Amino acid sequence: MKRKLQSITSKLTSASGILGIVIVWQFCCSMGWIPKFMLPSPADIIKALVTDFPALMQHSGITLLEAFLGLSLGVTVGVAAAVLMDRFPSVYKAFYPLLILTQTIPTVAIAPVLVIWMGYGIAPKVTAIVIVTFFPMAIGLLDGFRSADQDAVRLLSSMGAKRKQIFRYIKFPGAMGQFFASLKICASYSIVGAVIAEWLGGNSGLGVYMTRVRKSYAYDKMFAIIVLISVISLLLMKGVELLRRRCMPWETRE
Amino acid sequence: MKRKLQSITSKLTSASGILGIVIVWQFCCSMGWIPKFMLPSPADIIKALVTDFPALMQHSGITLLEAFLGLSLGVTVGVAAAVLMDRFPSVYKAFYPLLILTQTIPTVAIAPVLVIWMGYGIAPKVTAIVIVTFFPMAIGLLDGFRSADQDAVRLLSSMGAKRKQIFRYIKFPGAMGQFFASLKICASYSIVGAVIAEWLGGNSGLGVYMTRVRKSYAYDKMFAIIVLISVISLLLMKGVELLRRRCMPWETRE
Amino acid sequence: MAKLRTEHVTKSFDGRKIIEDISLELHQGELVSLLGLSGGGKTTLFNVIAGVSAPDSGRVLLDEQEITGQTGHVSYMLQKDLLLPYRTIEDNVAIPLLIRGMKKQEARERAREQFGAFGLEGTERKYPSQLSGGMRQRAALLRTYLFSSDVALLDEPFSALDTITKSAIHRWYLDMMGKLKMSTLFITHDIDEAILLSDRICLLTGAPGKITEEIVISEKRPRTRDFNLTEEFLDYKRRIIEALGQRP
Amino acid sequence: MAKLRTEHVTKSFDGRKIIEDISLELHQGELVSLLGLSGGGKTTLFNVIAGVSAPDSGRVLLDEQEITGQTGHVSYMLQKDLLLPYRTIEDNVAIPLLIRGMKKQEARERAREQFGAFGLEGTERKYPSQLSGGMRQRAALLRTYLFSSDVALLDEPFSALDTITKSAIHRWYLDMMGKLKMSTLFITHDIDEAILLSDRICLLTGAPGKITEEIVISEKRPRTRDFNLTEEFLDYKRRIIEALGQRP
Amino acid sequence: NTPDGDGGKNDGGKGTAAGDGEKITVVLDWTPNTNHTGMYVALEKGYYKEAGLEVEIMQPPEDGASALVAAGKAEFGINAQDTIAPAFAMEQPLPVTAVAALIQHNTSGIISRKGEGIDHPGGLAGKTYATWDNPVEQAMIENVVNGDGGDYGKVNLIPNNITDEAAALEMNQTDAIWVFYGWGGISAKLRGVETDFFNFVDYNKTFDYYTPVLIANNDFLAERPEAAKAFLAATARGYEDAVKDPEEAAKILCTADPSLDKELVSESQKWLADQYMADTEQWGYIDPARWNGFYQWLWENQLISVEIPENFGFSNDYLAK
Ligand SMILES: Nc1ncnc2c1ncn2[C@@H]1O[C@H](COP(=O)(O)OP(=O)(O)OP(=O)(O)O)[C@@H](O)[C@H]1O
Ligand SMILES: Nc1ncnc2c1ncn2[C@@H]1O[C@H](COP(=O)(O)OP(=O)(O)OP(=O)(O)O)[C@@H](O)[C@H]1O
Ligand SMILES: O=C([O-])O
Ligand SMILES: [Mg+2]
Ligand SMILES: [Mg+2]
Repeated sequence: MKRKLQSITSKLTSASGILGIVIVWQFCCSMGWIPKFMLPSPADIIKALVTDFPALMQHSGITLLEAFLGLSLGVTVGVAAAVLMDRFPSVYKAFYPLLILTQTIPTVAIAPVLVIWMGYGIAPKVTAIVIVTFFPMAIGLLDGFRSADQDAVRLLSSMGAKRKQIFRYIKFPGAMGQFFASLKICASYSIVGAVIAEWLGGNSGLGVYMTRVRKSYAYDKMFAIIVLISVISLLLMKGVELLRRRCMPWETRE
Repeated sequence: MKRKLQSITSKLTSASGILGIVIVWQFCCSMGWIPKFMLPSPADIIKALVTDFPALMQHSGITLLEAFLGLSLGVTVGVAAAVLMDRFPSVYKAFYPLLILTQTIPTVAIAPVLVIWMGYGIAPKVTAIVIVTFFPMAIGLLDGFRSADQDAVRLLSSMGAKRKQIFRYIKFPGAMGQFFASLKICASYSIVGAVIAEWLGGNSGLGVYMTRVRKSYAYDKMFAIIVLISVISLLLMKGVELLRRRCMPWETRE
Repeated sequence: MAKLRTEHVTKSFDGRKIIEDISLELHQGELVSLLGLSGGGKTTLFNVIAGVSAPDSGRVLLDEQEITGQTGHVSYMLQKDLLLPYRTIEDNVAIPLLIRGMKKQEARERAREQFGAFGLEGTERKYPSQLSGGMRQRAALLRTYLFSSDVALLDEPFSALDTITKSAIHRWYLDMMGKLKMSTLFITHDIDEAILLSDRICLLTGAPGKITEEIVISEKRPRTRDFNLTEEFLDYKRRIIEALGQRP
Repeated sequence: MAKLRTEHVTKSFDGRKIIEDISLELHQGELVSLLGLSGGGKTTLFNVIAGVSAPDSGRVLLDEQEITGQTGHVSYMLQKDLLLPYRTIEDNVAIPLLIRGMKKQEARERAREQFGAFGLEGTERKYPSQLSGGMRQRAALLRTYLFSSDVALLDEPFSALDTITKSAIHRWYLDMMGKLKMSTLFITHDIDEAILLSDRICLLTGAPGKITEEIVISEKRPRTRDFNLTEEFLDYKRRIIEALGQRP
Repeated sequence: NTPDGDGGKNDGGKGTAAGDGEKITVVLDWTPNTNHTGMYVALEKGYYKEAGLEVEIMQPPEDGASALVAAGKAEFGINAQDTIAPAFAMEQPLPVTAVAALIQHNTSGIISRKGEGIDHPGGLAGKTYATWDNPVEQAMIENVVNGDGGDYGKVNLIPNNITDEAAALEMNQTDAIWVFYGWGGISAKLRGVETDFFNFVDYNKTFDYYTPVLIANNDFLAERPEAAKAFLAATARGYEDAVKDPEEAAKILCTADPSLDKELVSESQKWLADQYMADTEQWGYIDPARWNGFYQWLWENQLISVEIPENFGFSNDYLAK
């Protein structure tokens, strides 16, 4: 009973930050302090969410597909890059600058170039997501690998462990915290990335729809899309967190 | 002598990745396989860099200022958020969802709204950079704080250390690796963020200039700007790395 | 009046009782050893006394004031050295001084003065990873000493030291205890060491662990190396080994 | 023919010589102890022999084959337990088997069979942070045992164990050494333990550390508790303490 | 010291005493181009300063100037009658008003590779057209294609994110694309890309709406009508000069934005000289009949959800008489 109460209190605290902001926001709008074209009220946004629901669902599908493909690929490439760079010092030397370089290029700037190269399908969007996600993954993981306990590495190598085994028993599990922290960031970037990539053009997707409603000055619908994107990202990140708990049982033990 | 040779070899390896790509790229362009509007050749880009140098320098100034202000503020806000969230569980509960939320909102989507609220000038740009940089910092640092050795925390608290002191002697230095990893990412995001933010409009800055040259079909100039942005980011990240070495002498000892 | 007292302390992990009903007294100026099998719950008891772990039931009193669950009252040297890898040795051992609010420079100087007594000369600017196991243990002991509360809990503080270094440190420690009127509770597996240093030895045995025997060592200190060879000493030793060997 | 041999091994850190010209032999089935002051360079020598650290000069030979700088030839139990925090105890100790390519299930089972002999029953599924100091040390020993090379280097393997547990493990270890025809080089600070277990005791003293004395213990094994009380035993002990106490 | 697009900041050197004049901010609809020349001429020749104004010209965010002007962050902005229609067709329209037409007639049309039959709208059937995915745009294409005897259903629509129309045509990225002849058409010609072009106005007079137009914030117009008038009068002088001397105007624009292609600006300027004022005497005049006609067409074709009242959204009251 007491526990249940505590859990409710705890959930209320969690919601309080967001709720507080929403209430103040609604109040300001209701008082007419903020004109609709500057910021629609939460009520307007919810209305738009409801009335626009079918269209939103339809456009979400393709965006989610792009995000999923881009994230999977980006994470795979990021992990592969980190592993290779950790394994081969020469790969590290040759590719680290390149890795950093890719990140210093504004994605949105080369995105149009991607379309020119790859056309209007899903390819340039997935590529753009790969570019934004693989970097935090590669850097984060590499950092995790490099902070492995050198004494433990020495112990295992005294047992004749091959590099692969040292990787498997020490570096990889030791970097798992980093992996999931990066995955969380990547998950959120993948959705945002998909939307931005869709601004490059296309026939459907939340980004395309967003451009459309913005051009017709339907700010309430535009914010409804933003809310939807946030919700999707939050769910994804929650999923990553659950996965982390499952994969790192020793963390929750103590 | 031998050492010098080694160091040269090592530098060559570092450059090999990028050099290889540049050479292949130039070759493809020289052979006419890639039309200029798809991708100008490295030679064209270098020419543009040289001829456009004065304009580039002039526009860099304001962009660097924005990036600097945004990065400083973003890092400050990120560190403050992480510290407060680590210190007060209720702040953590109330603000963590909000923190995540801010990241799930496509910055480029709300950027125009920022201009509407804050007008032209530096404010909306700095704000946009703060939004993109504070998240990796806050998440990374929080992660670092939370992975503090609990036994060490117990030891210090057995000495009657206050939370502030546990923070200072264990959590903060323990999270420094994370801090610098995040700072590196943030540094690169700040420059890219500044450029993207400048697409919001204005009358100077690399982003404004980029839009201008892109719309006047000057792709060589556009890529020159991209190269300049990369160079600036690389220098910044190098700076962060040097700072890290200075601040974490125990890392380089062994 | 006891300096430090535990009353009916019980503690479980994962539903299994580790120690049960531990009542113990440490008087002013006394040195009491805790002997017991590995995994018997000695460290668990220390954690409760130091306030870093809460007992399931029972109380801890210092000068008859309840301090159950409170930290900062006693010096505690843990079984692991827990030197912070990113601080030099001098900065590691100066931590208790810094915690008490001393200025950094002053704390460092105060710390440095003691490096000689602990055989740590020359390691001031090294990082923990550059020290040998015994040197790290001594650094941890020095850190505990600098906390300078008048009650100290030491968890196997000399286990990584050779005989020579160990007896030098023993002498120094007893000397200092006398001067500062300190009381010490300490855990060791070295029975000789326990008999040599203690006023009393408490045996913690059984599962869950209880204090099953208390042996008073009446020989006055400082005890010379010759005491080791007396019949009296061997009697104590036999008694302890027997008591520890008995399964309840 | 020596099983293991070091020839003129020298090693420095930061320009300071830690050990110098160490030449040592370990014969088949022999147990040789290394005694010396804390910080004297014992662990440093072990690191060189195990191949995890390269000597400045000198060689290491196993069965007369040079293995200087090569790992994987000898079992090595480090002074720190180095249990991996993210693996359960059974998975931690099974690591050497996994490294040798054994299947996970089989390795776990092989490991589990030994938990009883090490007094670790019930800890199979626990994580290292849930074990006492002595239990962790035993888990590290079990891991070393499972590596089962016929030469073992043990760096203070029993320092965190009480007398009872320690003598049980001693018995078990000597028994196993005999059966498997193993050779052991081990570091301890417990002189009694060294005399009780060793065929020979090497004293590493001075700065830089050198092997200054070698004492052969002729009493045949197993040595009973009574050996402890003989004049012979006390002679050995006095001799060692004296040698260690002498500054060069 | 040269004035340029980054003028606001460097103006100090030109001696615009800060705080002297009334501050006016104009947000463009695109990067600086020949549609905007008159304002740069007025700026360079000091017409604004003479009128007591301190003018700053800004590049817009990607989605244009109207929201900024509505929010009062800029006094003036540039938009077009078609793209701003949804902002007027709302229960609470954006508080902005079109106060001047920069070009008298709609000079936009469809450009295509020469000889592929798209020199008239009907020819689009069966071809690829790069669309902005804008309902008004698509309805206009449908209207002219079907009106010309083609079948709009057979036009293959692909997304448009093209900035270089000539290159896109050359590379076969698309068969046809919408351009303002005065910029995109001239650019193609200068680069030696052979093209066909047709004008919308030639196939439907309703499409002779106003693009681009200067819009202004309503509160600004109500509170500072004199400043608005002064600004438009000075701007008119600038455009009149550009009509008279395209060469000089082109030079001024190129100094303002050195990244511009000088040849393109020069050619475009010459072509536009006849278009800025075309058949009117008064620069900027908006003909209510043409304005209302186009919005009526949008409403009849259900391209807007709320009817835009007659004579709504524009005003000639602030133009110099
Ligand atoms: N990585 C290192 N860098 C610098 N100095 C080191 C390093 N490792 C060991 N030393 C130094 O080498 C000396 C010998 O250390 P070692 O660990 O071999 O001693 P030991 O005989 O094992 O001592 P103990 O009995 O205390 O474990 C010490 O003075 C130590 O400070
Ligand atoms: N955090 C924990 N979670 C679960 N069990 C624990 C935890 N800490 C200790 N234990 C268990 O409590 C028992 C007693 O541990 P403790 O560390 O007190 O023993 P100890 O007497 O200090 O042994 P040693 O002499 O080996 O250091 C052990 O069985 C251990 O597994
Ligand atoms: O008005 C335009 O669609 O460009
Ligand atoms: Mg213990
Ligand atoms: Mg050692």
